[in-house]
Amino acid sequence: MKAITVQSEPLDIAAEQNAVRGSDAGIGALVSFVGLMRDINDGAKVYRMTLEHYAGMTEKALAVIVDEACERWPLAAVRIVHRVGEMQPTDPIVLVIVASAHRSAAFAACEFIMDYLKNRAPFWKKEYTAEGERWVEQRASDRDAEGRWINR
Amino acid sequence: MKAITVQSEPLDIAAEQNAVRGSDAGIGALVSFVGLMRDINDGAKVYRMTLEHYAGMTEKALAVIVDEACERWPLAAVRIVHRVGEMQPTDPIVLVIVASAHRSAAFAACEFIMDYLKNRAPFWKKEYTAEGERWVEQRASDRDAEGRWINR
Amino acid sequence: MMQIIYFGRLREQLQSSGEKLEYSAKSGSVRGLLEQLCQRGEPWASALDGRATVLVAVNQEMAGAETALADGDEVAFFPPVTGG
Amino acid sequence: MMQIIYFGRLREQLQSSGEKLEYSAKSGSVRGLLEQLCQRGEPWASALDGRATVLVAVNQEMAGAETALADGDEVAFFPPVTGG
Repeated sequence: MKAITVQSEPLDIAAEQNAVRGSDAGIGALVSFVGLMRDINDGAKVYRMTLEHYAGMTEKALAVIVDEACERWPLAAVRIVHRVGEMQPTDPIVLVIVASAHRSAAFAACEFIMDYLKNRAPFWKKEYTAEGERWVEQRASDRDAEGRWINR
Repeated sequence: MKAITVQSEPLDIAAEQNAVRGSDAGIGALVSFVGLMRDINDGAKVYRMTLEHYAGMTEKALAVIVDEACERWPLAAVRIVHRVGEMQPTDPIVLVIVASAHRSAAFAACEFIMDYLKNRAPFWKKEYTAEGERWVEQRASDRDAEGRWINR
Repeated sequence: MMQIIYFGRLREQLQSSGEKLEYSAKSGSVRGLLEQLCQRGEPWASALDGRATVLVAVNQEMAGAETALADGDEVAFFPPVTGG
Repeated sequence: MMQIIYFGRLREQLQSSGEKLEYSAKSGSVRGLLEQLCQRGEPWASALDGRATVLVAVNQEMAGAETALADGDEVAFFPPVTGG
């Protein structure tokens, strides 16, 4: 299973995990990452957020990321769900689920996918704070995190 | 939140994840590991399994593992639920949930906890196959995985 | 014709989510297209002149300044991505 | 008195989940206790003589052959763990 969805509806984490597990008794490890909206960013209280994306390219970019993970590790399933539109603090923004026979592949692939997604998938966040609205700047740590994988 | 449970009841993964997330708007990353029973191990079809543990020591050993993770990384919450008793293929055996402001700490701590748990927590698995019952042997890869953390 | 698209901060700076542009030899590469756009003056010059990081995708794949362009291409300009 | 406990494969080999044992100077360390148990002959000798990996916990904490024992201690012997 390789499946990617970009949606404005809230994420149903439990339903997605159950769908990935299915009845595949060869899966020994399921690693899930949930990225959640925080109420503080760069020192300012954030009230809400709008997530914009490049429809069409987003799905292609995520498919490339998933294919690359499947080439590097023996995976049984990969599922990505990314939310777009209006969000509030504590809302899940992104869900990445990776299933494999053993845990080391599942952990590595899940982190790899998130590191790539942060650098390669065309999403942009705009935050609303007491001082007004602002576009979120890319973190240097996200650029560095992707660099880790290039020579592995 | 630091919480550890050893139980014979099936794991309720969604309920545990929701409890960890709670309403803490400082959590930006939630990494969950689910270890599932596979139907094939060491080349043999496995029909069911009994997981035995050392009641009392188990909880203490897991608390030590959690405390060590909290010293190494800035974590908002750690939850471990380990099942014991009778299990069938596709049943979840263990759930480790780690929450943090950022994903790198959550991924690292979750994998660290699993590597330690595999080597330090007093659980023993007995499998039932067509050829009869057998105790599961420790994997060399689990001993190696723990070694990774010692000098970090 | 080429379809040009702007996202995020760029869309707001240019007050445009995109435009159709006649294909010409001058816009035969991403670099050429950028020069053409900047020559319009403000707000294009400030938004696209390289003082801020601008990324580009051609036909929905990440590209660079030297990427060749052809008639009918979809070219998107945007700031560094911040999803997840 | 010391409380001795056996788990997993060891419990089955010894057909015992544990026993109470009089504390003596001879069992003043894990190594001493192991020697004392092995001197009983089979199945103790085979199960505990070191050909198979046997782990030990004293008062529910991982310990080693040189760990000192005191009256009242809880000493558990078991094979390598396989949880998770």
